[in-house]
Amino acid sequence: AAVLPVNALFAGDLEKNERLLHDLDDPTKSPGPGPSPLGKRSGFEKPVRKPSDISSRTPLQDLHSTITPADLHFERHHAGIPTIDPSKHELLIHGLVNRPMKFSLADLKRFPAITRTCFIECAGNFRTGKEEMTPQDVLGLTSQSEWTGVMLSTLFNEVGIDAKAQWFLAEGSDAAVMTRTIPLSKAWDDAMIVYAQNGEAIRPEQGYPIRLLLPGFEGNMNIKWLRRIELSEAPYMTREETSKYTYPVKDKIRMFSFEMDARSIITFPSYPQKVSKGYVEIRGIAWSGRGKVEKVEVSTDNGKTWQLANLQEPVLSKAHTYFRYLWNWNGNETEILSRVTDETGYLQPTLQQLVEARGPNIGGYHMNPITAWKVKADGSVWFKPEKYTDK
Amino acid sequence: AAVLPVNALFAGDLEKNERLLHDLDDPTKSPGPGPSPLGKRSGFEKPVRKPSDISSRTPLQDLHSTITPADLHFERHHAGIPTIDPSKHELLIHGLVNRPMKFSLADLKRFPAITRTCFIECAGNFRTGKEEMTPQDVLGLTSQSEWTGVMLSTLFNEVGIDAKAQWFLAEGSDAAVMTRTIPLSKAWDDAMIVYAQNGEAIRPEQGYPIRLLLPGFEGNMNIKWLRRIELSEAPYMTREETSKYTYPVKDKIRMFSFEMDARSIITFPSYPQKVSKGYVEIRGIAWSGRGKVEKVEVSTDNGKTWQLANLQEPVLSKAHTYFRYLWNWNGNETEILSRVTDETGYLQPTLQQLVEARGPNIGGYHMNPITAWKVKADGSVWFKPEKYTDK
Amino acid sequence: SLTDTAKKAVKFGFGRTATPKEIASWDIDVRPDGKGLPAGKGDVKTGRIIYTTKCAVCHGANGTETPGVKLPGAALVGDTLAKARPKTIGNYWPYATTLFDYIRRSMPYNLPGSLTDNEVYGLTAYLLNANKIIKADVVLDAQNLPQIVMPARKLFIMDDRKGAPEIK
Amino acid sequence: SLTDTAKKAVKFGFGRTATPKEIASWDIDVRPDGKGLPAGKGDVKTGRIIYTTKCAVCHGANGTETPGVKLPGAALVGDTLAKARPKTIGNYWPYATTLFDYIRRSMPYNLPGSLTDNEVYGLTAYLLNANKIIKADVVLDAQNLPQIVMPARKLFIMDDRKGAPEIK
Ligand code: HEC
Ligand code: HEC
Ligand SMILES: [Ca+2]
Ligand SMILES: [Ca+2]
Ligand SMILES: [Ca+2]
Ligand SMILES: [Ca+2]
Ligand SMILES: [Ca+2]
Ligand SMILES: [Ca+2]
Ligand SMILES: [Co+2]
Ligand SMILES: [Co+2]
Repeated sequence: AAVLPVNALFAGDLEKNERLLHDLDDPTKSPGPGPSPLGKRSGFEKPVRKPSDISSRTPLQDLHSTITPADLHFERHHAGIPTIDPSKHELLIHGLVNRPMKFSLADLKRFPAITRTCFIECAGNFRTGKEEMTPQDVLGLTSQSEWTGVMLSTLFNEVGIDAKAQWFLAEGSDAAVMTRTIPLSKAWDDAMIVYAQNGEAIRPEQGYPIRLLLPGFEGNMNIKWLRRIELSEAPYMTREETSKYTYPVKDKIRMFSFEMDARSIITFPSYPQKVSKGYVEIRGIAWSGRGKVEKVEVSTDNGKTWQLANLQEPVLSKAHTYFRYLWNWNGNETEILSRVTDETGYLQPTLQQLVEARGPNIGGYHMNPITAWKVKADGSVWFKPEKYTDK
Repeated sequence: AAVLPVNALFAGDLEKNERLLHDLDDPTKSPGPGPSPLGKRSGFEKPVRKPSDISSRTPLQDLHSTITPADLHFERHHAGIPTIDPSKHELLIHGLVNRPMKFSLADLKRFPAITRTCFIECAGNFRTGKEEMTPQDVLGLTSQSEWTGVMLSTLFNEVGIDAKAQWFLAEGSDAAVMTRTIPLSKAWDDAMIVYAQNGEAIRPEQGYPIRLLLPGFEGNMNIKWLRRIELSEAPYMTREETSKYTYPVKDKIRMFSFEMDARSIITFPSYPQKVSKGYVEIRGIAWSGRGKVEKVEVSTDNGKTWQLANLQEPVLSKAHTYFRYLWNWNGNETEILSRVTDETGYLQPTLQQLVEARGPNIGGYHMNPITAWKVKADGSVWFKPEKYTDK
Repeated sequence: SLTDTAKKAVKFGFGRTATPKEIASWDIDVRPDGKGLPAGKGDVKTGRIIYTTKCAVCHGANGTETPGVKLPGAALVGDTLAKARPKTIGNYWPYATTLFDYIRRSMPYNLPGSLTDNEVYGLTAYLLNANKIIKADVVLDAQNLPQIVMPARKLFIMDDRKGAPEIK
Repeated sequence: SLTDTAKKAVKFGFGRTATPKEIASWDIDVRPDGKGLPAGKGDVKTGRIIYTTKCAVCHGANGTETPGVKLPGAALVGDTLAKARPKTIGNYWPYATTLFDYIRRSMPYNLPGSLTDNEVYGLTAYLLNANKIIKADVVLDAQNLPQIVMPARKLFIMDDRKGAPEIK
C-alpha cells in the first residue's frame, strides 16, 4: 500500500520550497519542524555558566524559579571531571562497621529511594569588588536540584555501625581523590547517596554516577564521584578541612563549619538590567543551611525600612526559596537590599557585623553579608561593592 | 610577568601525554576536563523521547523524580514548532474587554510573577495493545515542569473584563493557529501566561516564548506560542473542541471535558526491566487534574488486596506525585497494579468500569484506567494489555 | 501558592492599547452564530476545483478513505450517519462554521493562511455537499453558513460529569 | 519527607562483603594519630631531589611565592609565623599527617597516585624542613611523622558557633 508522508515529517521538505512564497516573519504561514528525541533551547536564548579554571557559576539572574537546569549547575572541581563507567563503579563502606561492604550502582538503586530538593553551595561563595557585577558574579556558586537516592542511614543499617564510630570519611574517585570527614550524626539525620539529579542520572560535573548529599552543608563536603566511606572515631583532618574551608576568627582559625549560613540576593533588578519608574517587582532567592526560610525582608530606601516579601510556595527546608516584593519606584536614586531570617531565628548579617564578629583577617569562606544594588535615576542598576579587610 | 597555565585548564594538555602511562580505567590517576559554559550528560546516559510524526513521549521509566528535564518534555504539535523572535512577539487581549491591549514579552515579565509546578498531559494519553510496552509507550504524553509567569487574572484586571464575558478563546501563532475556548472561571482560578519552564525560557516545543497554562486541564488547551486571547459570551466550537478532544459516551458525544482524571502508573518495575526475589521497591507516579493526590494504593496480588504507598513530599496540587511501596517478592508469578485516589475522593477506575460508564464506542480521550504489569517467575516484567471495544 | 504580589485594585500600566487594525489582522475566528464570518461567497463547483488543486494530494481525490492508502491528511468525507467510521465532517462535526474557521486558519497544511475568503467559502460548500449536508446549488456566505444544522449536532453534549467520586 | 519505605529492622541483602584486598587497595587515608601511614621512610635530601624533578615546575624552585610569576600550584613554603601571608604549610597547616595524605593521593597534579610511599615520606620531610618545622637530618616514617607538632596547630578550633540567632 502506498504511504504518503504525514504532517510535520514532510513539513520540513515542503517548507524549503514554500516558505519563499510566504512572509518569513509570520510563523503562522508555514509548518515548522516536528518532534525530536531531545529538545533544544530556542536559538534566541543562550544562558551560560561563567567558567574559570576551577569553577563555573550559575546565571542566577536568568532563572525564574529554583530548580537549576542541570547544564547550568555551578561547578567546582579540584582535578577536573573524571569519566566513570557506571557499570564498574562501586561504593565501599568500611572501617568501624560490622561488615565491610561494596555496593554497585545497581545495588544502590534497589534500596528504598527518596527525593530531596535542596541547594548545594560552595562555602567560598561570595565575590565583591566592583559595581559591574551580576548576581552570577557575586553569588553564582550555588544551585538547586531535585536529588534522588538512598538515605545513608539505610546503607549504614545494612553494614551495621560500630558503637565507637563518631565520624565518617567520604572519598571521591576523581584525580584529587577528594576527602572530607563528616560527623556520623548527619548520616542519621538527612545524608543521602544520590544517583539522580532533576529526575535523570547525575551530570558528570555533579558527581556521576553517585555523590554524597549533605543538605545544608558546605558544597565541598558533598563528595562527588563517591567511591569510599570509612567509619572512624575521629576526624581525619584532610587538607580540605584544614588548609582549605577554614577561616580566621579573631586570633583563631575556625574549622568544621558545616552549615551554610542563611543568605539572600536580589536577582532582579540587578546589574546590568534597567528599570523604569512605576511598579517594579523585586525578585530574588533566599536560603539557609539550617532549615526553612522564615521570612525575607526587602528595603528600597538604603536599608532604613524593611518590608516583608512574598515567599514562593512550597517553602522547603535547606532550599533556595524565591521571594518577590512589589515596589512602586518614584524614579529617585536609591539602594535596594534583601535580608533573610531562617527558622532558627538567624537574621542575615551586614558585612560590618561579620567583620566585627570575626575580626579584620576575615577570609572568603562562610561570608553571607546583606548585599545592595544601587538604582540610579536613569534606571540603571549597579552592584554596591563593600570593602572588607581580607587580603 | 610570566603566567603558567593553572589546574584543569592545563590538565587537558597534560592528560594526552601522561594518560598513556596510567591505568586508563582508574579515574583517580589523571585529571579530567575542567569547567564549561554548559554541561552535558554522561556519555553512558542517553535518555530520549520517542518521536512519532506528531508527538514524542517522555521516558517515564528513566525518571527518578517529578520535574521533567526540559529536553525530555513530551511534545504534541499540530503543524510543527514555529520559530519565534521573542523581541517581536506580542500577546493581544481583546473582545469583551474595556480596553483591548497588546503586551510584549518584556511587558509580561514586568507583571507580578508566580511559579507553579504542575503536569501537562495530552488528553489522548493512553496506549495499550501488547506486552512489550514501556511506561513511555503506555503513558508518555505527560510531563511536569516548574512554570513561571503572570496570573491571567492580573492581565484580565489590566484590560478590564466586560460583565457579559463567559469564555475566552486562546490562539497560538504556530502554523495551525491552534485555538481552544476556555471558561472564564479558569482565569479567575489559576490560569497563567508562562514564559519560563524549569527556571529558564520555555523551550520551543513547549510554546516559546509564551504559552497558556491551565493547571489540570487537557494539554491541548494549554495553547503554545500564544498570541491572542478574545473574551466572548459563548464558546467558539473550534475544530479541536468538536472534531477532536471529544468522545462517545453511550449515545452522546461528550465535549469540553477539561480536567484530566486522576491516574497512576508503576514505572518500576516495568517492561523490559527484570527483578530478583526479595525486596523490590515498587515506584511510580500519580496525579489528578482536580487537585492533590490523596493516596496511592499498590496491589502485588493481581488486585486482590491493596496497600498504601508512600507519597514523596511535598505533594502539590495538579502535580505528578512520586509514590513508592516496598514489596518483598516471594518469586511467584503475579501482577502488580497501582490506583490513585485524589482529594475529591475520585478513585482511579478499572478499564471495565470506564467501558461500562461510557459504552462500547469509548474513544481514546480521557482514558485513565488502572494498568497492570505481569511479573513472571524469571523476574521479567511485561505490560498487561487489556482489550477494549474502541475500533 | 497562587498569591502573587498584585493587589487587585492596582493597574500596572504595562502594555499598550491595541489598534483596530492590529486586531482586525489577527481576528480570524468564526463562531457558531456566524460572528467573525467575512464578506464573500463560494459555491460547490468552484470549491471542488480548488479542492482538486490544493487539497486532494493529502486528503484524496474525493476526500474519502482509500483502502490500502494512508493519506497524510484525514478523510473528510464519509457516511453521514451517526457513529459511522471514520469520523468525518458528515457524521462528527457539530457546526459548519468550524469548517470555515479551520480551513481558513490552517489549510492547506503546507500553506496555511494562503486561501482567499471566497476560496474558503467554496471549499466549505464543496465539503458540506460531498458529505450530503447541503445541495449542490447552494452558494455559501456569512448569512446562510451559520444556519446549516449539522447531522452530528444533536449528539454533542457539554461535559455532564459532576466531578468528585463519580466514574462517568 | 525524609521517610523512605525502609523499616530500620530490615536488612535488604543488596551489595556484598568487601574483601580485605579490595579495602587495602583503596584505603589510602592517613589520620593525625598516624593510622593509615604505610611502612617506608624518607629524608629531606632525597625529598628535595624528587621535589625538583616532579613538583618545582608548578610550585616553584623553592616552593615559595615568586614575585611576578603566577604559578599553577600554590606556594608551599612561607614564613612559619602565624597569620603571615601566604597561607602555607608552615603557618596554616595544623597536622603534618595531612601533608603525607594529600601528596600521596593527589600530587603531582598531572600524575596523581604515581609516587611511592618512600617518595611521599621524602617530599613530606623536604617540605616540613623548608618550612622550618623539622631539622635537615630527620628521616620521616610512620612513627615520627605523627609526633610533629605543627606551629598552626594551636590556632585551630572546632566550630564554636551555637547556631540560632548568633552572628559569630
Ligand atoms: C500537505 C498536506 C495537506 C494538504 C495539502 C491539505 N491538508 Fe487538510 N489536513 C492535513 C493534515 C495532516 C490534517 C490533520 C491536522 C491535525 O490533525 O492537526 C488535515 C486536516 C484537515 C481537516 C480536519 C479533518 C478532521 O476531521 O479534523 C480539514 C477539514 C482539512 N484538512 C481540509 C483541507 C482542505 C480544505 C485543504 C485544501 C485547501 C487541505 N485540507 C489541504 C494535510 C493536508
Ligand atoms: C602540574 C602542576 C603541579 C605539579 C607538578 C604539582 N602540583 Fe602540587 N598543586 C598543584 C595545584 C594546581 C594545586 C592546588 C589544587 C587544589 O587546590 O585543588 C596543588 C596543591 C598542592 C599542595 C596543597 C597546597 C595547599 O596549601 O593547600 C601541596 C602540598 C602540593 N601541591 C604538593 C605537591 C608536591 C609534593 C608535588 C610533587 C610531587 C606537586 N605538588 C606537584 C599543581 C601541581
Ligand atoms: Ca517554518
Ligand atoms: Ca582524565
Ligand atoms: Ca473574533
Ligand atoms: Ca494563518
Ligand atoms: Ca583508613
Ligand atoms: Ca590516586
Ligand atoms: Co567550594
Ligand atoms: Co493532545
